[in-house]
Amino acid sequence: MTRPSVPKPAGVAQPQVVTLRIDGRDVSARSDETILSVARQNRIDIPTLCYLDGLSGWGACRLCLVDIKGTPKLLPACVTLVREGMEVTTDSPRLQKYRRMVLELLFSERNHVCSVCVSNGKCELQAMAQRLGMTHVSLPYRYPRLEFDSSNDLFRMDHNRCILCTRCVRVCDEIEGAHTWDCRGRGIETRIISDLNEPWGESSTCTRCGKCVNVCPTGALSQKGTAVAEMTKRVTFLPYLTLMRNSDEP
Amino acid sequence: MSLVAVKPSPPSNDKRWKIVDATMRRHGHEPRALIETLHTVQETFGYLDDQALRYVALSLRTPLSKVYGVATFYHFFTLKPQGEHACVVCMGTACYIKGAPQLLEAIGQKYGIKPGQTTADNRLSLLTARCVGSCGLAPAVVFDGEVVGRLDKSDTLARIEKLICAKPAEVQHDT
Amino acid sequence: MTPEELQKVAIIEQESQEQYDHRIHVCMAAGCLSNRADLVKQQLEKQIAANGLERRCTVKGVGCMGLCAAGPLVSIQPKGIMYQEVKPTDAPDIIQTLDKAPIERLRCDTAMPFFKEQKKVVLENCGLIDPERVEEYIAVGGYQGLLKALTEMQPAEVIEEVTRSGLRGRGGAGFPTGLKWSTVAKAQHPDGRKFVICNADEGDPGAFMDRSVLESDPHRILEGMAIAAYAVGATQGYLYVRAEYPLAVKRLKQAIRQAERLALLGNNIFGTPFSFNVDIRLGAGAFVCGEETALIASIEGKRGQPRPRPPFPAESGLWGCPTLINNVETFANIPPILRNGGEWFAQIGTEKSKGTKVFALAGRVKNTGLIEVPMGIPLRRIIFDIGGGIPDGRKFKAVQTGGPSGGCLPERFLDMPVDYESLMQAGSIMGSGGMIVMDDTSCMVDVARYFMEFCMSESCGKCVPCRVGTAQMHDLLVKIIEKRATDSDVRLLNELCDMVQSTSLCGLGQTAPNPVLSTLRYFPEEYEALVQAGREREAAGSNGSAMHVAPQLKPNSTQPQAHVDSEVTP
Amino acid sequence: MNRNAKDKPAATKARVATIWLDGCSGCHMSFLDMDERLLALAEQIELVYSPLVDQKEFPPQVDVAIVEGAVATDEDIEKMRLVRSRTKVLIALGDCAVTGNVPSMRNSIPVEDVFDRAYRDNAQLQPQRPATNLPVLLERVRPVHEVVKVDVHIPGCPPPADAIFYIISELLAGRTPDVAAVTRFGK
Repeated sequence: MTRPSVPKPAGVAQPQVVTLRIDGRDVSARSDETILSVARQNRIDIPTLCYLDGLSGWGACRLCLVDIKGTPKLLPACVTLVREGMEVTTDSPRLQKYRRMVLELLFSERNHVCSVCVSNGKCELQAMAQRLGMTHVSLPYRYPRLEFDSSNDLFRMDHNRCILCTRCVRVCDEIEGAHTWDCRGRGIETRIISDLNEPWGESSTCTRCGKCVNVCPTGALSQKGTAVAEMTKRVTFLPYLTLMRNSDEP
Repeated sequence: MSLVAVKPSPPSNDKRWKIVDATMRRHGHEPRALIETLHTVQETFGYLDDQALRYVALSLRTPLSKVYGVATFYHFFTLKPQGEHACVVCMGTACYIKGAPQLLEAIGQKYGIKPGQTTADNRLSLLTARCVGSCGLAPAVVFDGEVVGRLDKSDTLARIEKLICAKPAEVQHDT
Repeated sequence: MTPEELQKVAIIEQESQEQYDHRIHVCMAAGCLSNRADLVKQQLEKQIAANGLERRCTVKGVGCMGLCAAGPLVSIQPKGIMYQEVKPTDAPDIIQTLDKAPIERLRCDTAMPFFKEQKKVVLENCGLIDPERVEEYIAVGGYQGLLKALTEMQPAEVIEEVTRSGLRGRGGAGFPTGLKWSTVAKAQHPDGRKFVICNADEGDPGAFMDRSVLESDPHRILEGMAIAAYAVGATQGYLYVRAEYPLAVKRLKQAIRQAERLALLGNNIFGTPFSFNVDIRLGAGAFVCGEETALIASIEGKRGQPRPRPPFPAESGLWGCPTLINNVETFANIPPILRNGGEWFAQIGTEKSKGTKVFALAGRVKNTGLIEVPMGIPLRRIIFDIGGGIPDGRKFKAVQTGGPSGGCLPERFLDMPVDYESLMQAGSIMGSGGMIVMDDTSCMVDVARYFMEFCMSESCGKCVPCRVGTAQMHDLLVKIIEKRATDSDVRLLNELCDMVQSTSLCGLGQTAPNPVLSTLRYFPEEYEALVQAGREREAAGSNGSAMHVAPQLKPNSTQPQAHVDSEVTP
Repeated sequence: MNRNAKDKPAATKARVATIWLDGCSGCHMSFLDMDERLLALAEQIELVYSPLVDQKEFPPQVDVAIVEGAVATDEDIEKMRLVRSRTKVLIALGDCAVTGNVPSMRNSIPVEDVFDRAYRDNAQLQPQRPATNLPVLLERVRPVHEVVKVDVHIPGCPPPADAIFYIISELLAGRTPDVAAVTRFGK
């Protein structure tokens, strides 16, 4: 089991077995599981970007929003716990429209030029666009002028391709324990930073473990020496690491 | 290997670090004291520089990037020293519809600075506030901490002139 | 402190007040202070001393009297005379006429609708007591509500009383306060800790209700918080207040010290087992911290980014413990509800919106200032009777309520009653109480742009719809205002509004489209006119859209050539 | 191919045009990569305007216009307006036309600086800016749909020949192709 991704409500006793309905199918689950995890166990794939198995839930990309009967708001499947009798709809024309718009917003936010990207063909954002049938961006592109940090001798950070999913921040904090990464600023000006907004290569906390590079869904973080379409990421280490750590816990 | 945290020493001999230390001590040097501590640093030194952020991070056992993230998330904090005088134009709704943008433009034109900037001679910083809560007196401007309401362009510019021309030596004659 | 001692403090204070023939109140709230009310007070004190009237007259600084537009305000009690726009030089006249007829040129008519139409519950002490002295608060019945709760009622009974009052959260959404309290009361945490937080991070541009209450009657908030803490079982409270309100912070700090000195905060209050402490936490300029989970993150020393709910703070809030968060005005309503009973409160207002509401009336209206009116009063009475209508002979166009989360209502809603449901139905919200009046000189598309710019710069940046969506909507509004937009841009704007509203993580994003939606709905002709102007311009200059072309690069103009030459030649 | 504008098109054949804006011509190459399938297509279409044929004026009454490249100059804007006004179905072919792609990488840099970089900083001999009889660079390179309405977007850099063939065939057969199933950005 992965580490708990949501703060547990106070005073909750042992998890119980609940039954719920996802996309018309009756499924059973433990009451401390998220809708996303239960859906995936039942081969219902809800799209995600900021979520990564093995890291805490963040609930920010909004791709995994689902419709829950009786709840006026759409809720993120990655951090919403299942409840007895829940009726979840994971796919509908409305959800599809919103998901495509999330992608359009991400593509318009920064300068994603797939054809010259190290992750071309292996990028989760690119794959998601294809999966959700997004063939163009109807919103105006914003074309911000962004930096490129190649001060680290092993890796590089290209802010043009960052979607602020914060997987790097979370893996560095939760798994590696270095907390080299964080976000500075806010809103559309938010940027990923290392230490006190210093060049990555000069970071006094980075252990150069490369976990952040491997969990990055796009070409924002990559290994040096890779050219277009050459960057392959490996994230399989994460669930194992998490499993090992959790087994140490009482 | 010893894991006992060594208490970091202040970046300089400046006595004012004692004030910062006192705030951190009051909160038991817990990471949760970060925002309160940054408030104290800014109140004491006027702004937050790298040296101060590093010291606070070490003292509160908080990652550097987290400290920087918090310091830049909240707009009340500034990482740059301000000019000798500050002019804060309120951009609250009431002030906005009663002409605050025009005041801002007039100041910007005369002194060649945009909101958030300081003049080259370091005399004046121009800032905006989301609302200073003096909506009844819109448009309002805060000159070095003093709220003045119902301003027009010429009043505003005259007040700034008075503010920045009051050289330390002349202040006594001024009052 | 015992109940008897509280009574004694009240009596001593009342007697010391009554020994004066004249009590002169000078408004020392931020509005009047910025008009140099402090100098007025100084001169009045000097004049009293000069005339040897120290035993008959006293001068005190009080909180907001409401009519900020006419400040500095001075009132003479117990006669009830009010003077407006008082200058320090008026002090001699005021002192000399104390026993005579009032000075007509300074007189402010207290019979005018501005004062008569109001109903004061939250602001009952504002302008009457010196906010810097706890004794004055006690003399007007302060801490009696807490006393009653602690000594005569069980926590459940307190919640019942609040539920009976029908009070709804004054922070904006109008969630029933009693229900919120009982949820927190029921929630359990392994280590037993619970917290009460007062949200005083008033961030709406154009709203200053909370600020006035904090500056004018700080003990009322402490009392409200203590009652809430008793009801839900909390022992620690936090006052999260804007650092941009230094006066409010100073008075709150002072009030906490005074209350601690009199054992009205601390251990075993009134000799009961109930203990409660309050700490201040300074907000640092992030509107999003008005959102409960972001506020909690901020108190925990983190970036003020909200997290998805559920779990709600009532179950898992500060440090994971059950946490009650109410806004300043909500807490300010609690002491009178306890003193007078929930039924008394429920008599005021409408069926679903009980009590009164404080508004910060501002913009293009004659009487700007702080007002408190019973729920259900029509907008017209607020704007034209209390507010005195539109100045300079201009025409009313719209009224904006609810700040960046609210909307702009046109003239046809003027007779609508002001309550949660009616405002919501009309496409706005009650919000925390900003009420900005606009006349025919305001461009509504620009107003929408103004609020969108605000939301864009206040977005925390965590979720995609709010972070990028507000920026995109802002850019589209700019495009419309600059007459560059087409019909498809307006369509995109509409789609974005729907998407950002439905998919954003927290209330900031979910409500950010409201000012756009309400202006699109009520002032479509203003959008249409700008788009039409763009169409005409496009048609006129069909040889290329000039605004996208860097004009200095036109090859047939000689300028760039010269420019290049001059730079290339060494 | 070089027919008079007044001639009526053959009743059975669709009149197809291809346009080359700011792009590398790779999409046209991919189009040609359909190889022998071009012959099959030729039975259904008539190429009335293209960089591949000798026709200077964009003809009227075009059924399908396929655009490669991004809109980068004032001339591109005018051309696209003309194309749109004479075309039934407009297809944006490839990432440059769909997203701006590589040409748009200059968008976060002021045009002045772009010129300086190209004609001054990197010039060995006689650094100077070309200034006569050239289209004016737009401040920002834009995807085609930001200038005129586009009916079908085919992403890819370039889109594979198979995808182009499939999509055109479907359109000619009067069906709506599932573009996303056969293409993606950057492919």
